[in-house]
Amino acid sequence: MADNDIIEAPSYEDTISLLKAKFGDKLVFRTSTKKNNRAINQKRRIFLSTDRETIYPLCEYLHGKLNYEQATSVCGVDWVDHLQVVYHITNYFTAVMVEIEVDVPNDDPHIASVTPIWGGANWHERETYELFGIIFDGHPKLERLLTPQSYEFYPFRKSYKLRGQE
Amino acid sequence: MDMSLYPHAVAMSADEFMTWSSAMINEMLSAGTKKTVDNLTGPIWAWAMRNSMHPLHFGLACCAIEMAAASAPKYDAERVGMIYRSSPRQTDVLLINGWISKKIRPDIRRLYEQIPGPKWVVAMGECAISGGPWYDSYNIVQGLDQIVPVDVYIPGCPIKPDAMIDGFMLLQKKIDAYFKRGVFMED
Amino acid sequence: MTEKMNADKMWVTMGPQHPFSHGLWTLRVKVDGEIVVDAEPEVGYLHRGWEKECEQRTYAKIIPMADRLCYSASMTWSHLYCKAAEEALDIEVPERAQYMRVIADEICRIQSHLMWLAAVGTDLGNLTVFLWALREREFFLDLNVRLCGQRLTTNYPRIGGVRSDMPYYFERDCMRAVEHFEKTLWEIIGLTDESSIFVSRMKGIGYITRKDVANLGITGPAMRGCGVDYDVRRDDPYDAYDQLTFEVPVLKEGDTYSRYMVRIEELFQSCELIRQAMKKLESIPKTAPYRVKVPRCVPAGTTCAKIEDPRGESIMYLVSDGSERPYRLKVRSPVFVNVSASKNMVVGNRIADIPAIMAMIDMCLGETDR
Amino acid sequence: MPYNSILNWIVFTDPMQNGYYPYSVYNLPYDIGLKLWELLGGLIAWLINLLVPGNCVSTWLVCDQVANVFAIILMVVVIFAVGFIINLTMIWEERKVLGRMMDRRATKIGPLGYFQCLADGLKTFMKENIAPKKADKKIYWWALALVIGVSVLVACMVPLSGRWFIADYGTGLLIIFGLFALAPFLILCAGWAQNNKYSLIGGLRAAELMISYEIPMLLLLTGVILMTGSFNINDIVNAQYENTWYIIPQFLGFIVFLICAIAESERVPFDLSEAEAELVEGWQTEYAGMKWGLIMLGDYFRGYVACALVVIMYLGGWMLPYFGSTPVPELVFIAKVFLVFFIFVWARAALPRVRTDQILNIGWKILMPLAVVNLAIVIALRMGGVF
Repeated sequence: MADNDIIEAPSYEDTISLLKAKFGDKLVFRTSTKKNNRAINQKRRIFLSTDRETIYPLCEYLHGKLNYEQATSVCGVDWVDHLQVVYHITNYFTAVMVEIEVDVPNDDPHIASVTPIWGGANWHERETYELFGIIFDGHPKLERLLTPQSYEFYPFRKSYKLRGQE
Repeated sequence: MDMSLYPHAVAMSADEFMTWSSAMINEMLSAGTKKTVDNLTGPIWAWAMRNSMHPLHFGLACCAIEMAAASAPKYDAERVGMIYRSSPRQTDVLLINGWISKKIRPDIRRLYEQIPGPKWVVAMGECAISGGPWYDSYNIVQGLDQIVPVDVYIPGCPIKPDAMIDGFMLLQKKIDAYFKRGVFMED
Repeated sequence: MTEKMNADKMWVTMGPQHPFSHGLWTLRVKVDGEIVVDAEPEVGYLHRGWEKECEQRTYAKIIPMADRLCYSASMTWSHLYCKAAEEALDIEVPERAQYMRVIADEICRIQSHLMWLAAVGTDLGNLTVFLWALREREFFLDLNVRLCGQRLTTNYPRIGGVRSDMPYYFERDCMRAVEHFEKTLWEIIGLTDESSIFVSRMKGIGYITRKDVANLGITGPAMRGCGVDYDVRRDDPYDAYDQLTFEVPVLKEGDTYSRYMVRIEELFQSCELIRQAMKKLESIPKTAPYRVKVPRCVPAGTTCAKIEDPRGESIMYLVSDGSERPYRLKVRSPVFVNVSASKNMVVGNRIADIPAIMAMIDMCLGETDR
Repeated sequence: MPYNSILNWIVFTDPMQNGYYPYSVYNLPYDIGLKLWELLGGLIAWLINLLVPGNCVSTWLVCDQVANVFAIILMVVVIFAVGFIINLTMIWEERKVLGRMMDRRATKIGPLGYFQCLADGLKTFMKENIAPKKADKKIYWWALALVIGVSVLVACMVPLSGRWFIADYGTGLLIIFGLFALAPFLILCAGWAQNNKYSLIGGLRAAELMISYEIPMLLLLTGVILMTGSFNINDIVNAQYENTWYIIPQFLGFIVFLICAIAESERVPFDLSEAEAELVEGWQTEYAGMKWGLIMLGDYFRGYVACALVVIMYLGGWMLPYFGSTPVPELVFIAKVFLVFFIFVWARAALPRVRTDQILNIGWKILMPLAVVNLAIVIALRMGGVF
């Protein structure tokens, strides 16, 4: 098999072994302890975390080589001491979903945009930008989407308190 | 008003004319002309208006689905003369059926101003009445009455189509009262 | 100079108050005569910070909030939330509850698709389709009322099961409604599919290729109308869906008509699913539990639940920190992604096609803006 | 004058005996107008004569010339009033039939819901009169007035029977067609003047629509004219009574004309200029209050004319086969109009709206050849001596 061939339906094991071979110790695989979850028992979820330098080549590899066609979701989490971006990426042929966690420091919230790879990530990244203030480098139009343009705060950060919140 | 009866009115400035004409109207009011005309024509206008309420075709949220269901065969809101028009110019009732975010707030105000008077506003559902379940949200206006005057509140989350028709029948009573007060020479 | 050369093109803002939008969003289109040359969707008019508000509610309190995410498919959303919480708690739902959830989900799917069919009717200028579809929808809303007391926002699923057992004779009523519906759906199809004007309005517009549809993240019937053979119910089964046999309709054309056909076929499949689930439910004793008790607090960790919404693939990503409130609850709404791809669908078509193309997304802004 | 009895002043005369009678045949609305004036004018003349006996004004009021003038004015009022009532009934018919077809009861205001459109109309008189600030005011008002005026005029031009007409021209049908075709042009003007993008597109669509069905329509008219040998409506109707209704030899033409008539009156499935789904309210988006009410009235007047044309050209007008002219031919005519309008409403309930390029395709690739085929059939029949 040539290097640039697309593997149309890489199985759960194939995906893990290929990713390990390609990226080595830059990826940290996690296993779930859940007993009753059917999707995990039947090997349809891969959990891994990486750093923000690796995310763009990783996504390119997932899309170009392993045929993970769809960026199902991109979302942010505010862990107070740092921010986190979580990607969910799906392959339609095997229904395997990869969950990638990437940590972003508070003082420098920059990360590479995956919109050039998956057009579907466009609005997810815009939304994450406006709600968390994470800046996606290389995004074609990083503007506020849901909230009015005049807003200057990032409402989903834990430092922003709602009415009635202590 | 027949201007030939008041030749001096022609030489007035606009401000003078305004004060003078309002004085004239007050005079006519005290003379009972207005009352007579109102008593004669009021019931006709009230009948026409209350049987032909055209709400704005404007779906916001959950209650919009029930608004559609109200015109469905089971409830059939056309029986009371309700037809949804899409252009605010041709409507009488602004029916707000959902929560109002800060982004839509100026548009709702503008729609209200585009409706030619006499106009009525109906707040449908908890969100339009008081913000409803989004009481602590950072992006929701807590109640429609903060931006436009509201005539009828229809509570429910979401309200049922029969409750909505009932709300419009309440509005009919309000329209009756409005025309009983009299509209002759109001503008 | 370029300004002058483009003077014959103009931007038309369709929305937020526009009869085609079926909700509150704006599609700005640049038209050259009648042909659309550029488009730009804009959402956010219903944004209320749902996810942020959930961080203040306890787990049980979020169920009615989830109902109000998408008002015409509220059952699937509260189901999805309960599923996310159950996966975080790592518990298994009793079998009886699983089947009841399937039935409730499919009733919800049918009434949601009927709302969509009604919207298609008005978008193409045929009011009869609108009213007949709503007439049929009332039967399923009545079933909702029997099952949970509300027409739209049902508040039926619970973490660890469902709220209550089925009422007496629900089975009989449900089967009656389904059998009646399978007949009357053909009446509505007689107004749509068998009308050559309708078919000529739908065919050949809004093309999107299989490659694009995957890349843009479009899911649900819109995706299956473009040749992607993927349905969460079958490929990533949840609840009792792996015990039931059903077909996933897939069409290869990729135009508006194939998306329409997929949804119509799904209506028949949902009827079939309800029938099968009812039959399986008969073999489970009525005294079997329909709910398990769950702890108040959820252990720390992350979980990700998936479900097939009537509009596409919905995901809830739940981060819990061991307290009685979620730390973060992310909602992946199918319409949010589908509408972002609207530019690819409408460019090159006519203004008159925009309602027809957009109707196939089945807009529901409550879940889009959250 | 020496006598003062009211009966001496109110004298009902035969209109044909009036020296200034404008028509050559009996005209019922003129008769009604004349009788009304003889009643009204006689009363006034009698009153004046009571105050000032033997004055000249009283005799002047009841003389032939003055009676003729007032009779014509009242005749126009009568014709308009009847047209208005027909119009209201058509709106009522549409809403009721549409409601029943959609499985609901529709209007319930007044007896059988008949007063609903009256309430709608009266309400628009109460509404505030607003015009957009940046609209071209002159054209905004004039185009509107002309749209309504042309619609009402063309509706009044349609004769209800051999004795109910406003003018008995030799080219009656052609004038109606000419006036009918004016409306889309005025709609284009009105759409442009509102300074609204939706109404502009709606106006453009009206023009686009017109070029697609106007020519087949005139070709069909040619078929009817060739069969009759006259433009006169009376002649066309009589010729159909003597031979057969033209729907039988020209069934193809009837179907094509029905489609064209629906398009001409801008009703579903051809209501492109007010396509609600994409253009809000189309070319009437910015017309508020009473203006909009009158536009709706004008729309239905045009719908009435379209139905009336179908009845005149293909369904034998006010004549019935075997019976000929009934005692009240007007009612026969109106009943036929309502029947044709029922088909219009049926089409509205059953069909979705077509697209702009599709209407051009239908007009030029289907309706036009069919109209030519119809014309060929007519010529063949004519040459063969059947008609």
